Amino acid sequence: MLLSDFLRHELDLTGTHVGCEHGVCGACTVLLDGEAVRSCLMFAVQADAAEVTTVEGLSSKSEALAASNGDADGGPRLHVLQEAFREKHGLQCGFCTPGFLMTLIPFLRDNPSPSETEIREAVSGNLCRCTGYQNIVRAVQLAAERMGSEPGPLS
Amino acid sequence: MNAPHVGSSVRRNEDERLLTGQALFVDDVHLDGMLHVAFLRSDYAHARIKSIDLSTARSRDDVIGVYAARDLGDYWRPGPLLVPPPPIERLEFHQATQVPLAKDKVRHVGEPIAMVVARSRYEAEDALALIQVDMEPLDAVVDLEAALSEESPRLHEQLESNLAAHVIQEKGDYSAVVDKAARVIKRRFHFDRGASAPMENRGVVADWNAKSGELTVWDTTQAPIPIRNGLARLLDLPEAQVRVIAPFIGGGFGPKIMMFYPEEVLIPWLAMKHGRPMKWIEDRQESFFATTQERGQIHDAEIALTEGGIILGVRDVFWHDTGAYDPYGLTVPINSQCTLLGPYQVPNYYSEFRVVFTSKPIVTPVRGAGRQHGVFVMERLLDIAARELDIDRVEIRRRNLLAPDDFPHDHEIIYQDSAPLVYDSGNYEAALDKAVEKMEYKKFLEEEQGRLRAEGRHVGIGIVSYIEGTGIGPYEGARVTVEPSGTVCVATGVGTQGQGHFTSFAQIVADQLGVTPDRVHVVTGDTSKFNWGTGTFASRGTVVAGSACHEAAVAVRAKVIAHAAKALRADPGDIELVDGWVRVRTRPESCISLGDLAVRANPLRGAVTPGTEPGLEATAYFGPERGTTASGVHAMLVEVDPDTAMLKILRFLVVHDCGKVINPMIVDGQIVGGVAHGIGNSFYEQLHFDKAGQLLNASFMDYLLPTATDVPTVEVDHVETPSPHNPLGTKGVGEAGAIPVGALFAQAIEDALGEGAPEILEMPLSPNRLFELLSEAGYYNSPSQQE
Amino acid sequence: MQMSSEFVFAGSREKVWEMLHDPAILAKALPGTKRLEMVGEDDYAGEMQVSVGPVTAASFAVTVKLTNKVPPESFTMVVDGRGNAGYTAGEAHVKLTEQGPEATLMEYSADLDIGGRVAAVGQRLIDSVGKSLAKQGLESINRELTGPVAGQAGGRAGSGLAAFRGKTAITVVGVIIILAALFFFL
Amino acid sequence: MKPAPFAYHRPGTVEEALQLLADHAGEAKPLAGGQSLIPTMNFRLSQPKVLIDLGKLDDLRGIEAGRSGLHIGAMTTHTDVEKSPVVADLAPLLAETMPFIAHSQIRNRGTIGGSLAHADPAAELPAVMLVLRAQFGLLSNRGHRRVAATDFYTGLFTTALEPHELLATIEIPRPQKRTGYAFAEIARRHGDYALVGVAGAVTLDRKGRCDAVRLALLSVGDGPVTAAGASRLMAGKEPTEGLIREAAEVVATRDIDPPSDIHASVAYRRQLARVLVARVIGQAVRRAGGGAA
Repeated sequence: MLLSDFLRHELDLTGTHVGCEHGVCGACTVLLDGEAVRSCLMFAVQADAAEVTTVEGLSSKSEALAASNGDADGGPRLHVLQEAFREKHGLQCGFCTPGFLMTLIPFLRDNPSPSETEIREAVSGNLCRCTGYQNIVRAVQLAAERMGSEPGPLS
Repeated sequence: MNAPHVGSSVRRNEDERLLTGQALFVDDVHLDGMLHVAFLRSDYAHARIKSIDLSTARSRDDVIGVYAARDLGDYWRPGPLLVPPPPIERLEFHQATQVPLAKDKVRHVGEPIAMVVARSRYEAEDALALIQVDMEPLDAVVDLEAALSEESPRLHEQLESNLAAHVIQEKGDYSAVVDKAARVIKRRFHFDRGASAPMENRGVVADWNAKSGELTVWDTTQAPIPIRNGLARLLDLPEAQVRVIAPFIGGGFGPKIMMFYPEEVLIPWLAMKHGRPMKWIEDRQESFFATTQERGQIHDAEIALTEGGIILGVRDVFWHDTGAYDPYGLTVPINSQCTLLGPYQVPNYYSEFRVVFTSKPIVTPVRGAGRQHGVFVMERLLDIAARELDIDRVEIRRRNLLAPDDFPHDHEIIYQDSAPLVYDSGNYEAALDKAVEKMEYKKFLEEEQGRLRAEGRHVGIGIVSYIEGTGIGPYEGARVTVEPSGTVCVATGVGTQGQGHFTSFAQIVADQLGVTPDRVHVVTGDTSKFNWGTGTFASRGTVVAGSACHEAAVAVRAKVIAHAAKALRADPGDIELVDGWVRVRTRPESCISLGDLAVRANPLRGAVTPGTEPGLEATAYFGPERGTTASGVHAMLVEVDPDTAMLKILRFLVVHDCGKVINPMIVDGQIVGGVAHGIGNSFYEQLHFDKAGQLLNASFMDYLLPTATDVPTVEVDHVETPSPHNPLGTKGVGEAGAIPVGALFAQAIEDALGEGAPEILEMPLSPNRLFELLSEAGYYNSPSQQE
Repeated sequence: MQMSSEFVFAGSREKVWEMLHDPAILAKALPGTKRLEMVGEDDYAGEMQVSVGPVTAASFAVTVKLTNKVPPESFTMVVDGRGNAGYTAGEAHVKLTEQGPEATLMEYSADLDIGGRVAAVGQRLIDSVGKSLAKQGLESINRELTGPVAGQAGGRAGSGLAAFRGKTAITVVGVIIILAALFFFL
Repeated sequence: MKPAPFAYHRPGTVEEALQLLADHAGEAKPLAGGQSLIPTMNFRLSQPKVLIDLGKLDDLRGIEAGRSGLHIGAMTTHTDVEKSPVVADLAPLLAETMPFIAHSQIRNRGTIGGSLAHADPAAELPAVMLVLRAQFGLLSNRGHRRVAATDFYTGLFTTALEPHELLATIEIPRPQKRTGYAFAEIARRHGDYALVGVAGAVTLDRKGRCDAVRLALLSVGDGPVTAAGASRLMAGKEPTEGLIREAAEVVATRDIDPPSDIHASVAYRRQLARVLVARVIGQAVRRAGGGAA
């Protein structure tokens, strides 16, 4: 069984999406021991003993590090990057979004102040049909800016 | 009074769920005992089915059921004609709609032949390999013109030929003006197919509860209510016993409309037959065959002009590829026919088209829905005319634009919605001026371009105009309810696929009820929540459903004021709604919360006054008299490297008019996303079919969606001419970005290459094709290449 | 897919004609044939199991008809191969011309439809595969022709199946190897 | 698009892996990073009966600088190669090429040995290995042998590897003096398979003439294609702009016999080769310290 199917259908972690199952679209990107990989190009058994992080683990895990934007009514606090996506309208249908987020987490860890070109290349393995990418780029810029003034996320 | 939310970039209500992986998409639905379905699809584009042997597949232990067409009994019948042709004189239309499973013949690659039900998708796919189908291959029908010849193989035996439709629309008398013209320009234009390619493929989950007699279907559809109604009819169930839910949808772009796709019809049938929940999720490879496509047309067009570049008339004869079936009627070619006229004064117009059956996947609207073709033909004709008449490209457009006082402007032909093609409003020159100024068009041509060329760089500018008929009827509805908690609930029948309806509808309602948009909970796409509607298509969601939300909110506001006036003992004219409170303007301390007022409006004792209704709730419907006319100008700077035939977009600008903007952030997002789609359709995306009707690039490896490194930053600006056809003054925007991009590429590339550039008469291009065009134009033989 | 090429065999035209009609030799040169039977005059049916590169276990049912036979000059093969991964169908024309006592020019051209999954996802490699396998197949035949086995070439009368099989193998193997080649990097 | 059933083994040692490979010869596929194999399996175009997962073979992972040059374990990921300072130092051409390989998510899983053994004609690494004159260490349960990269590639997706053998190590000699390297490719989109790619190395003599020119191209043949004609043409000559253009012409018209597909015709591939070869030689000459180009 593919890792993507295992996460979605055995663990019910349906935040990881499946868009092509041949390694092009990037929607299924998850972190394997902290690095971005395509979960449709791995068998679940290969992840044995590894740590897998999905989008569901992003907001809760980084809660302490998230920007101070938690809802007053106690809703889940978003990761700085998630919040930046929301502010900059970096998502429309939202299907590709978890893959972008999971690609960008290690990218921003390794490149805390990326240029626009670096950002675009970093997400060139993730397809989005809705946004035309520019608000995603702006969201990453905003997140990088905010993270620069705070402790790093998921590091 | 709060600052109005309509017109401001409110953050989206739906984002938090989407960003945290908590949004429900169809494939996220898990039900106890659920079974999985896989389809066996044809490898052939055109073949007769001689026999189907299901016995080996059926004998597997892990297979629950295997079905071919003959196993469906009476349930097997061709799908509905979704959009009947408009009332155009002399119109000829031959209906042939898709069937659930091919019975005697297959007519395109990927047409479903049989289906397997198993405990997992893996096992279902294992069993597909065991189904034996004996097929007799037939010659494929691929070329549009050849398809109409006597010798062509016929796709539908019951019809006389592969002609699906023949339509002529005329305005004035083109043949009378053509002789008087100073210049007549004739060209042949080609437009080829692309895929809608939403990131989420289609999917259907169905659950039959035999005890309650209720069928629930989760479907990636843009139009849940028509699907509910159709399924109820097909399955002989009361509409009230069928619930169709279009949850979060990962992009639609047209093909997720109420298609009654085979899988959409078969999965509910299987769920009822087996009494178990059933799931089918389209995989990416299936999507290239099983989901509808668009864009194949050939145009023979001509334009007649005066020496001064004034358009006397246009004649266009074209062929439209509808694929193997024509369930969506004539929407796409009529859009091409009508959109061709653009923002221009065209006194005489002759337009004739033939719709052709081919052995390729079905054609239905994809973002732009035929408008691209019309814009491409008209803009290219004007570019060529400008060159031949030695008039500046912008100037020739300016001379022909409709003026602000020309509205309403009747084009005297019939549009896809069966209404006359009448433009409601617009200010085309203002948009053109804005684009010219922002791009520094003159300065670029007079100074920059030459300087760059001296450095060996080929940079060109393009600037094109377009209009788009949007926001058509028939109607949408909405129900607005204030709950005792003070939360405002809005329910509509449209589906939503990322357009931000959860937010823009909330903004519209929030302004009427004096709450913030995050206090407005919007439900779309669930037939148990709202019973009437058509769907999200033709850039109509915000225009039509948004207007219905507005009307319902206005009605609730009136109820709020009436109840509050009584409760607060004030004159209704003195009541204001602010921050979730209802208060008396002159004495704000006298107030009641919206929630408390909702409780009072639903008394448990006493009596509701006869003639009134309980609760703070209202339902309203909105049916526009006719569609709204959005418009715009796109401009770009592009650099061509003739050595490699690769392009780089240096700048991209859109000036758009969608009337009143509800949420600028969302509107700009729609435009930029559309531009990306348009860039794909111009230089990256093309479905390549061979002469046997085989699709040669049915994967994301070879079908190239533009990525973040291919799409530039797009600057967006607006001109706002409100539509008179709806209370919000808004016009549609969902498709605008994609429509004129092909025409823009053609013009800008020609400009970049300069003297001796090949004439670009086709879309999409690619580096390979551009290299061929450059080779044919002798570019690589020129002395500059030899040194 | 259109393929055309020429190849010079080290042998006389009669000998090459015989070679091209000898199933025993061609089976050696072109592995993967599980079964091949004559089902009528110039009419054959069989099954091939091909395993090339990373592509494993692709099974094809094949039929072929020989037409327009002009010994020892030319013939046409009408090919039809079908399997789970796709199909191939079309015609191949073979023409032999004497170039000397021990040299024969074979010209062939094939126009084959390739359909199904292999056509849908394998385009990047179809051309390379066609070229590469045609060359390999013909070189194997040539080795047989010039090697010790050649002398034993008996050739069943009227049997064109070997030639067909060679051809089909070239085609079908070609179709299959592309499967190997899906994108990206291990 | 779900893979067909298969048996799965994950050996803990190289010996175990070689034994499994020998036991299942013919029906087993070694699974390295899986970034080519798994999509093929998802399409059901590849249905191996047995997969031998090399993922736990830590002995096959790692980068070391030896006296003779660089040793890279076959299971080292692309990302590790890309980020290695040792590689940047001892094989600058390899370091420069790595970012062209697909996308980061693929490079995080894909391995250098997997890519080299897969022998895709559009892959960058085989061409780079030819230019770097790499040696491959092959292991089987019968022993080991070394094969030069030039002898390793035998045809379309075909290598000198026997079914029971594993590619274990890649050895790259230290850079030569007065040598410049360069890599260039043109792809439809960032990270796609290149339409044409060129890896090159130019060694100049003390007088600035070409001592040796090595060029290998990808996506123009059955595997990596060496441009022998251009090398011969340039040997011993001063690398002038004119000579480079002439060499590019020789490559485009004589050294390669490129295929055509929906993305690039034969003529277009020749044109791209012409442009890229000139760019690569020019840059390599400049890096080697040559002035003329």
